[in-house]
Amino acid sequence: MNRVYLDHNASTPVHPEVLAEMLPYFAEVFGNPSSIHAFGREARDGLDRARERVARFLRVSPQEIVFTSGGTESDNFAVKGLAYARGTGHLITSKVEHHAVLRTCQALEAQGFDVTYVGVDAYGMVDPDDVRRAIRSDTIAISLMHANSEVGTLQPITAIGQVAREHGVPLHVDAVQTFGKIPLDVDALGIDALSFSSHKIYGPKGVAGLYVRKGTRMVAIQHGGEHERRRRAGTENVAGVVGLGKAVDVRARDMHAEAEGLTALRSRLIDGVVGPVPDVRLSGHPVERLPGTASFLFRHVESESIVLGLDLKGIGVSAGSACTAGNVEPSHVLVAMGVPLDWAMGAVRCSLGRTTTAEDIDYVIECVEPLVRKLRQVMPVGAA
Amino acid sequence: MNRVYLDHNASTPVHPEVLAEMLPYFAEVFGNPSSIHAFGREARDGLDRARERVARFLRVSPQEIVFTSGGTESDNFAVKGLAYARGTGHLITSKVEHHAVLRTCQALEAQGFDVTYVGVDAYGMVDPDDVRRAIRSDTIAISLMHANSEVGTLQPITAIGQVAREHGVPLHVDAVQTFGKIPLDVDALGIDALSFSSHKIYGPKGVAGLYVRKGTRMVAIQHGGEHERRRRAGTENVAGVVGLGKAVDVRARDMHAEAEGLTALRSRLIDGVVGPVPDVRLSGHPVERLPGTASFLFRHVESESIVLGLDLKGIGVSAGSACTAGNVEPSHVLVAMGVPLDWAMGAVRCSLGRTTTAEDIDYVIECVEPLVRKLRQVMPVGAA
Amino acid sequence: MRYSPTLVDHFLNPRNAGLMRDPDGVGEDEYVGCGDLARFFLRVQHDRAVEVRFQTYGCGPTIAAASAASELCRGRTVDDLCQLKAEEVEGALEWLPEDRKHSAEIVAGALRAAARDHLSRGRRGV
Amino acid sequence: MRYSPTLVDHFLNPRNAGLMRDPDGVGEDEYVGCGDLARFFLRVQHDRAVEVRFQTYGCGPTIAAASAASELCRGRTVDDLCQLKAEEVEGALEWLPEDRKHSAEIVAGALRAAARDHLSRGRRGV
Ligand SMILES: Cc1ncc(COP(=O)(O)O)c(C=O)c1O
Ligand SMILES: Cc1ncc(COP(=O)(O)O)c(C=O)c1O
Repeated sequence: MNRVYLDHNASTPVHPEVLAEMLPYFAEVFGNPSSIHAFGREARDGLDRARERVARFLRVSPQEIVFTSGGTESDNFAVKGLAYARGTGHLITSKVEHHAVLRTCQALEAQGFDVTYVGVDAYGMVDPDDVRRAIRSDTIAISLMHANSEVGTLQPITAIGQVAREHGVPLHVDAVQTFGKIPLDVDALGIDALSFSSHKIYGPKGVAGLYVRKGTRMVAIQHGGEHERRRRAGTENVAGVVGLGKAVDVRARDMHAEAEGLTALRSRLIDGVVGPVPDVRLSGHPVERLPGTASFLFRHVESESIVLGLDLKGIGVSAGSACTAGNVEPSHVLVAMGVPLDWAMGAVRCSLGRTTTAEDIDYVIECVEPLVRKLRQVMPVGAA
Repeated sequence: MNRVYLDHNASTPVHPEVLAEMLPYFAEVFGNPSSIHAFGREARDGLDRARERVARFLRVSPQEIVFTSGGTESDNFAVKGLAYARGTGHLITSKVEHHAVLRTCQALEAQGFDVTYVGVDAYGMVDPDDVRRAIRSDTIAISLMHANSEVGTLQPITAIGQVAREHGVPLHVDAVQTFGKIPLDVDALGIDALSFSSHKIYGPKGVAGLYVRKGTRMVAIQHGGEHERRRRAGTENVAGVVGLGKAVDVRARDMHAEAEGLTALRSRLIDGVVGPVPDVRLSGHPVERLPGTASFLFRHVESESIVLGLDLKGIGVSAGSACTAGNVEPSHVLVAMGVPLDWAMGAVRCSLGRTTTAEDIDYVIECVEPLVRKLRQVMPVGAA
Repeated sequence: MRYSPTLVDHFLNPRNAGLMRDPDGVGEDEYVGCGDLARFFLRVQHDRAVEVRFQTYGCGPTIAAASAASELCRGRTVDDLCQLKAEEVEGALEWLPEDRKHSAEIVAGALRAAARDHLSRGRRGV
Repeated sequence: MRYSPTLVDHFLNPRNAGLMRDPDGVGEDEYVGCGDLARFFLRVQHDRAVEVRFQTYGCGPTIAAASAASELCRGRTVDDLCQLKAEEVEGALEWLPEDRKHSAEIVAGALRAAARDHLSRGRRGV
């Protein structure tokens, strides 16, 4: 059977060059980077080189990079770290954030912080003026994602960064879906903290990072030893960090050329699906979107049945947000975009990657139309 | 040059069998375990099998195992998770805990919780009666380590578990240094939560776990998606977890035989060092200790200079706590044990592992005496 | 494999899907958590279901469960169908994953409702 | 490598280590953070340090820094030694890691203290 993976926003295979660089850090260079002997120093050298690579890619200083265990930890760290450093106050985020930010904000609300969740337009885009209007005298942080993982819409971070700077409010950006995929300039965008991850860019799972602009007041949320310049306790995942460093290097080299190819393949997919299938539309912004992401809304079909139907053809796509196990409620992102339920329940995300081919896309197109037709025969129109 | 690694309490090389099992989970089985398609399900199968292996080893149910990013996270999770589930109250821990527990308790104190830090005897051992006396009507949790990472002393957990049960207080045990090294029965010991780690037992860094007894009230501290039965958000480190699972299986097989060999080698080391070197003594309990750990106190010599001297001979040992970068203050463990400063500053820990040989030990013995003699010539006696 | 081969077959080739004109009993059940819905139509003769049709909105297992149940029920007495258990529907699919047990439940629920609806009509369709 | 070959050599073979009887100047400096300590003894003739000895308690780099400084200072004037900078001591070791800069500082501090001690004695040791 054909196997076609179109779920790169959920996770990606580790790049062979990345794995090759990680390998010695399991059984050969195995010291604890905190140890002062040669075994430890070799491990620390691996960490240091990876930190420099990430810093070079973001054009920041290595001291501004903190490694973490995942995008979720980076988001928790940034939002709680900014909030706890101030003790009390008001935060601004949006209704379409990843749960790692949303649920963290909800946890902060339960602890007495105030949170404003700004809305989005029909494309999933935040209006910078809404952010401006939400700012209060006690606003202590703004946290917004760079690209939405479900619909691919890019947020107008430059304008929002401007607003944040004008008001002297630190800005955290969840760039888990954009880091290594499109260019990113923390200075131009006015970003004070930036979450990024490894397993979305052909690096290993279990490692990620947070950029924290020098001088940003932020406290650690994981307590213990004095690792990561006292900002994140715990023995470092050396092989993982080395992998992330190499993944970033590979992205720096391949990102631009790949983005073009992905954009072309994405258009081929959109045209091939939206044309022949009735009652289907693309969700998210038509232009301001991630190169490889195409999310479709199939009216009156339940999305998980499409995912299963395609799965049986060897195709991996995601229903709603693939990051939330077994969750088949309508995506909070689509609800915030005002998508009616009969469309929202039929949301299917295709996310392309560096090995996706035109043949893959054509195979998916070929499978989608008959599947959706058949599912609609079983489903009572208008039931949802 | 000879290379002898005697710092296994700091970290260990990944076992070849472990690495072999992890390898397919980077580039081949790369799906996100939350994804419902085949790519995701294959990854989930890897997670599930690892969870079963760990559960079988601990003789608990797989639902009681939560995977985390490291021993430090497990400790933070257990202590904060128990505390936050109750909102307010009093915790009991000891003065010789790892910083992952100590600094977490200090953070809780800053948030309004009360903490009692019970002391230890000259061997580093907690008196269960001290724990009993510390219990108050509002005591919400007890957190104690199973074996001390620096001096190797085992705590009388059975008796402490008894005390905890009598008073209905949940008991968290930091077993990062014992899990996979000596037998461990959470039921017999009366343990409600147990931290364990991978990179101390020939598994990869960046992954660990927490056993949480069914019915124990504990809240999540990392917020986001609904992973790990809603107890720990974030895409799982699949390859890491698979490695941890295999490492546990290998430990189950090899642990008992190895412990014997290690104990013999440890005695050889102790005899070889304590005999010929004047003014040196073993720290920690003479009998109730980890099989592979021997910590020495060299009076009037600064420990880091010994570590450096041995490092230049290719030998890796640790000065004080190896988990705290660049920290040359006297270890809080030795201070709590009442070790005078002129001895405490000369603390050097040797921790043996599965590949340590008698030749390694003899080489270390051979290097220690002349080094310490030379260092003492430079150092003004009684300066510390 | 998460799903049994039988389930996959019913999902890919659902039996008895579609509307029924003038049925002798109609019943629905819905799973509130995720909006999954099953609707069954019965044609009854001599107190037995001689024809069963369904519409279902939901994930793959719900479609498969409805299809399997539609085969399971043909020829059974209406009284019998009033007692139909989710376990029997699940059994017809070999197994269901823990988080998809509701598929069998709403299908069984809808069939019981259709059978009861028929009874409440006074057993007309003779 | 964390430490320079020169540092390692001074650590393994410290020059001029040990006490001095009846020195013409003694000085100490201590790094409070970690208890590292250096103590220098000077023998002075015609305002110059003709013999330098040290004792030091501390990590390897501190030992090495003391040894290197003891060589560096022999023959220099006491006035000159009053101005000794940590950078010069560090330079004699090629480099020091960021978290070990204090080694050069306490060594330079102890040497300056010894030189000042000599001056305060009224430049006796002629
Ligand atoms: C925008 C965004 N933020 C955060 C995360 C969380 O990353 P992880 O699940 O790897 O911790 C994701 C993952 O899907 C994401 O897309
Ligand atoms: C007893 C104990 N607890 C916790 C930890 C923390 O583990 P990690 O640094 O891997 O997060 C250690 C590591 O040395 C330990 O020895």
